[in-house]
Amino acid sequence: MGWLARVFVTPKSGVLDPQGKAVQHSLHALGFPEVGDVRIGKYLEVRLADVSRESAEVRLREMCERLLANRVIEDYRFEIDAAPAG
Amino acid sequence: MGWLARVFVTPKSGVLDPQGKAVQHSLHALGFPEVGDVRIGKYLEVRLADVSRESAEVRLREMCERLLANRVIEDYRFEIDAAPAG
Amino acid sequence: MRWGVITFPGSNDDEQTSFVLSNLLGETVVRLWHKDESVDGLDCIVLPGGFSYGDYLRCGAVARFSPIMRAVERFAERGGIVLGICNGFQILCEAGLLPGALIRNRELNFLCRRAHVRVEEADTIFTNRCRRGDVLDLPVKHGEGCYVADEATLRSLEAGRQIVLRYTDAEGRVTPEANPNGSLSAIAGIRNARGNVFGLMPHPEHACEWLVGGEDGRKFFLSIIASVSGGVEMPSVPSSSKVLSGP
Amino acid sequence: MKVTVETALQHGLTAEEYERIEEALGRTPTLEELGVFSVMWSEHCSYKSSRAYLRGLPTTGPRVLQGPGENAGAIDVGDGLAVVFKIESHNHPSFVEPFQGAATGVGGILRDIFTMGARPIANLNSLRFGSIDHPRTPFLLRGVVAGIGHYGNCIGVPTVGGEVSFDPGYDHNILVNAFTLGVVRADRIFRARATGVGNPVMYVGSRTGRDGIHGASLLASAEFDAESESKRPTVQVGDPFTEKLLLEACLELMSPEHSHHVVAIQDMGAAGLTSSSTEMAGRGGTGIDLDLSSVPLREPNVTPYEILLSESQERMLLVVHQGSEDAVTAIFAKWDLEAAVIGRVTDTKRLRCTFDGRVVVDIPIEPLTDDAPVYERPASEPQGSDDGGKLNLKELPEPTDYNQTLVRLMESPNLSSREWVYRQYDSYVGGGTIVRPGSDAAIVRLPGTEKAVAMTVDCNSRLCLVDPYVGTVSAVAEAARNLAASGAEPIGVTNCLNFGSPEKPEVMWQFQQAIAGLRDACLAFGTPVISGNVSFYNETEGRSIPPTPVIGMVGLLEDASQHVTQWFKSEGDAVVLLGRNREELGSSEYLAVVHHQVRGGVPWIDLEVERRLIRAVVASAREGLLRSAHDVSEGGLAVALVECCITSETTAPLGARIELEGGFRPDALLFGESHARMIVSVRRRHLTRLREIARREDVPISVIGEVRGQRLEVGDLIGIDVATLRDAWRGGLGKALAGSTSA
Ligand SMILES: Nc1ncnc2c1ncn2[C@@H]1O[C@H](COP(=O)(O)OP(=O)(O)O)[C@@H](O)[C@H]1O
Ligand SMILES: [Mg+2]
Repeated sequence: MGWLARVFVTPKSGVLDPQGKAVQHSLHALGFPEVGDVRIGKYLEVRLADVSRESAEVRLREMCERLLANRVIEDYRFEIDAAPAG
Repeated sequence: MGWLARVFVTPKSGVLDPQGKAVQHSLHALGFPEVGDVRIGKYLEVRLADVSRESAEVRLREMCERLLANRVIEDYRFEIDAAPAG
Repeated sequence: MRWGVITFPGSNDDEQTSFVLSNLLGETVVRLWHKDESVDGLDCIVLPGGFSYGDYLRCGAVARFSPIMRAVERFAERGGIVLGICNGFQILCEAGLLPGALIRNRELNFLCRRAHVRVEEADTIFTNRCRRGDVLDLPVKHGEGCYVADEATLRSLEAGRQIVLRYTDAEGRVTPEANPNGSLSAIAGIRNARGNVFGLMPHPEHACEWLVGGEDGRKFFLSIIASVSGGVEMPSVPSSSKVLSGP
Repeated sequence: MKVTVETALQHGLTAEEYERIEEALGRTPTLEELGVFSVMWSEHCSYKSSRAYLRGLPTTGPRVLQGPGENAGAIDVGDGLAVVFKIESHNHPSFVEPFQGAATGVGGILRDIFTMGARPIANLNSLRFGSIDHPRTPFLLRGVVAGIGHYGNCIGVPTVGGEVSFDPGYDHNILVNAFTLGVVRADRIFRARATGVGNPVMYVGSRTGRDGIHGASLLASAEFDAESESKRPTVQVGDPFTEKLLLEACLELMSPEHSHHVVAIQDMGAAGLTSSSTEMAGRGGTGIDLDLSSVPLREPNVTPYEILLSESQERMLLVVHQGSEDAVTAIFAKWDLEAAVIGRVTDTKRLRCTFDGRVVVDIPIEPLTDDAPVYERPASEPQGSDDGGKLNLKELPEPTDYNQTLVRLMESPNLSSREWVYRQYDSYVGGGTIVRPGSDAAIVRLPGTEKAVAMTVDCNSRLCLVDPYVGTVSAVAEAARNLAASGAEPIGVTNCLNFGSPEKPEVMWQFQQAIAGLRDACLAFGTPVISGNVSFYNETEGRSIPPTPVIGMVGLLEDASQHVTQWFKSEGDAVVLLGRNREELGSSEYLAVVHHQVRGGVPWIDLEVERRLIRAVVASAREGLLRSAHDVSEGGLAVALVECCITSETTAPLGARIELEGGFRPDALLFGESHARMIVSVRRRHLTRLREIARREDVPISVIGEVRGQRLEVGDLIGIDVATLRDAWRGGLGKALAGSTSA
């Protein structure tokens, strides 16, 4: 047993998201006029060896702050579920 | 009122994920030995004008198939919640 | 003077940078490996262009944790001269040695072309061989060179005269077309508050010979040489003691 | 599972081939053995339909250090240096997944080059897409270009040239051909021959996954029906970062300091571990034992069959000296790469593979390599598609407004600027690029010398469809002209022969004709063919692509500073036409764009005339007479003149005042694509000398005007601002793509 963490890294609101803009345009061009704002971020699945949920969360926050997200331009959040270690 | 769709695009299992591999390595190097497999994908937040949930889902699937995901190497899934239209 | 040129896994312009410094400018170059832990005895450290660690996740995000970067951070603390070109600039931002961040180009595609940059500050370690307002012709080649920072940061950059280079047209006018990547306020290069750390997206090392890319790039290296050999006195503001990231 | 002839058929083998396999083994093959045979006897690895014909090509010459047969060919360029180059196709993968397909294509050709011990210094690519209006074309173009850029930019090899063209013939089968050139000390070229019985075989680089495995569909049904989707073979994904590490580690290993450890080195390309090990043993006249259990794997329970056939990228196979294991491992470890001993060289002349102690493969090498099947397939000329080809000039209306016509041509998909493409490629990295994309040939300095190499890739498949022999000769001639126009002397050729199914007599006929043309042209120019690649089965729903023999030609400049570019340099220079205009419009871009006709014969070509033109231009360049030189190709004289006016990236466009004495149809004069023509500009005072050289080489020469002002004026036919032409030319491709959407 271990943990599967799902990490969401998204551009801070206010920070340019050229990719999101481009995708919105393309969707309109493809005939999806109902599409409003599009924001594009990263989605990471991180498997963790067995530790307590608490320490898993502490460690994960540390990973996000240090590497997974750049706090100057990005926000992050994560969910942790028990999962077979990988 | 409208919808906020959260779309998760991930590399198909078995497909090489150089990013994930690199991030796993550097997490180890940064002193997170408990980290197992890391997979990196895209996370999109798409706002949709008001339509029925059913048609929202149908349309979104279409967007994923046609543009948001590259079905040759990527899988996708999404969640839809009611939200102030944007 | 003694230059240190760092090679990270994935550095591509390290070779060219040392070629320019040693073969064209006759300088002493020490090749530094990302696993090295000291930069002692060097006058200027160059973080070259390339795709360190494949630029996976974010450009410079992983390289910034290499052992050598600890040494570079201490070196900068002591007022040592640090030059970051393209990927080097990205690494310096990720490491917090320079403010702001570099994100995906406005048009999303990698862009390789010549760009004109206007020298906004000439009394710096890195541009003292130029005149304020000079327009230089340099190559740019990057996918993520769009400089962003929050309002406050931009204002303090202006106030601190830290914006060293802006993208302009050949006549030195800031225009949307002249801005290759959508950088805020057309920023092409900035220095830190103390003035000893400089990052730029264009590639001076690829503009040091007429046969290949022109010679405007030499000015940056010659300026640094002049500063070190006492041509220009170094700013000696006490370090706004930067909190080192990491354990 | 029990192997039967059905299993063999499902593997793409024929019943006869299956019999040969049972003979060779004297028993029924195991599934793994069948897999090995099927890939080694595939068209791609065995060249079974082409080998017989390729033997006819000129592959030797005073400069040739390595001809076809190794990972790439090598040519001596003096100063103790050699250039190693090759072109290869990645057509099908790029159609399935344009970004990764093109990216891994670049990765593959790069490995072929640094396997020889050479440091890659230049990439080029030759791309063919369907009609620009085809719904899938923009998606494919974007993906392919981004993929090529992604790989080349990241690994740090400049992409300096290529070609892109659009033709409905490729709607369902695009072509992505990648060319790489590297430099190595002439006495330090590495070859891939497994020798020294007992020497360890080492695996280095990325781990092995289920990437692009041949015979996959079969396995999915026969073996894994119970297994999950995730067991299915997957599309290859490129990792240029890992390849960069592999490149540096391999070159470090092959450096004078460490090379004594190395016996042989070969990349794992198509058919991965199987072909790399058998080919090394084959060349070395030895055998190889492999323990598949010790191959580093990316995921659990990869079967021995998959391990043998996996096409996972960024992997190399080494034979090193006994006792060198640790030293070699240490070098790769320095670059954060894995190395594992997975076998030994034997004297058995057999490939023997064990997995968990049990023998899964035990095959004599010969039948896999030298004794693989060779076919002389039936060939017959296609029955002339009624009068389809005929072009009746009398029925062809002449344009009323030539300015308009010219603008239309300049912005047309095949003539407009390729800037949109090559701006996505780093053409500076490496520091040696003297002429970047945008002139007739790319020019890159040879490190540490005064010399430079010029490179170009060319083919006009419209000509090849009408007449594959003349079309191929023309492609070689255009390549040679592109080099000469840059001041370089042609020294060698590589080629990528893209054709339909060799099982069709008419395709086989096209192939033979192309080979004959390639041979004759290369003999004429004295440019040996030192490497190449054949890509058959480029067809969908029974429709073959137009025959597309892409020529990669390399030229040498003894003095890099004598290079020439295609755009005019300054007002007052004389504009000179070398060569003769002919009344030919057949198969021209003008016919296609303006009259929507693809008909008429192919322009007349005479190799002796081409050769003299090239000698004259190269000689003039060496004497420093040429301020600019540009060959006349697609679009004819008028388009070439426009290109001379507007294609400089750094300087403002220049106009010209031109007078042509034609004596025949103006549109043929302006837009006909007759060969053996070059537009050069020279200082007036050099005209006399230029005339002498032209006379000496017996090349027709006429001063047709002078560089002047901001307008291009040709007689009373054309008078238009160069700025207008430049905007049309620059905007063309982007405009065509604008409507479409990006993923
Ligand atoms: N796919 C490509 N990649 C890089 N450069 C390209 C590509 N396609 C065209 N180019 C460049 O654009 C210029 C014009 O191409 P082309 O018209 O084919 O030249 P030519 O007709 O002289 O062979 C050349 O410099 C060529 O190298
Ligand atoms: Mg040409």
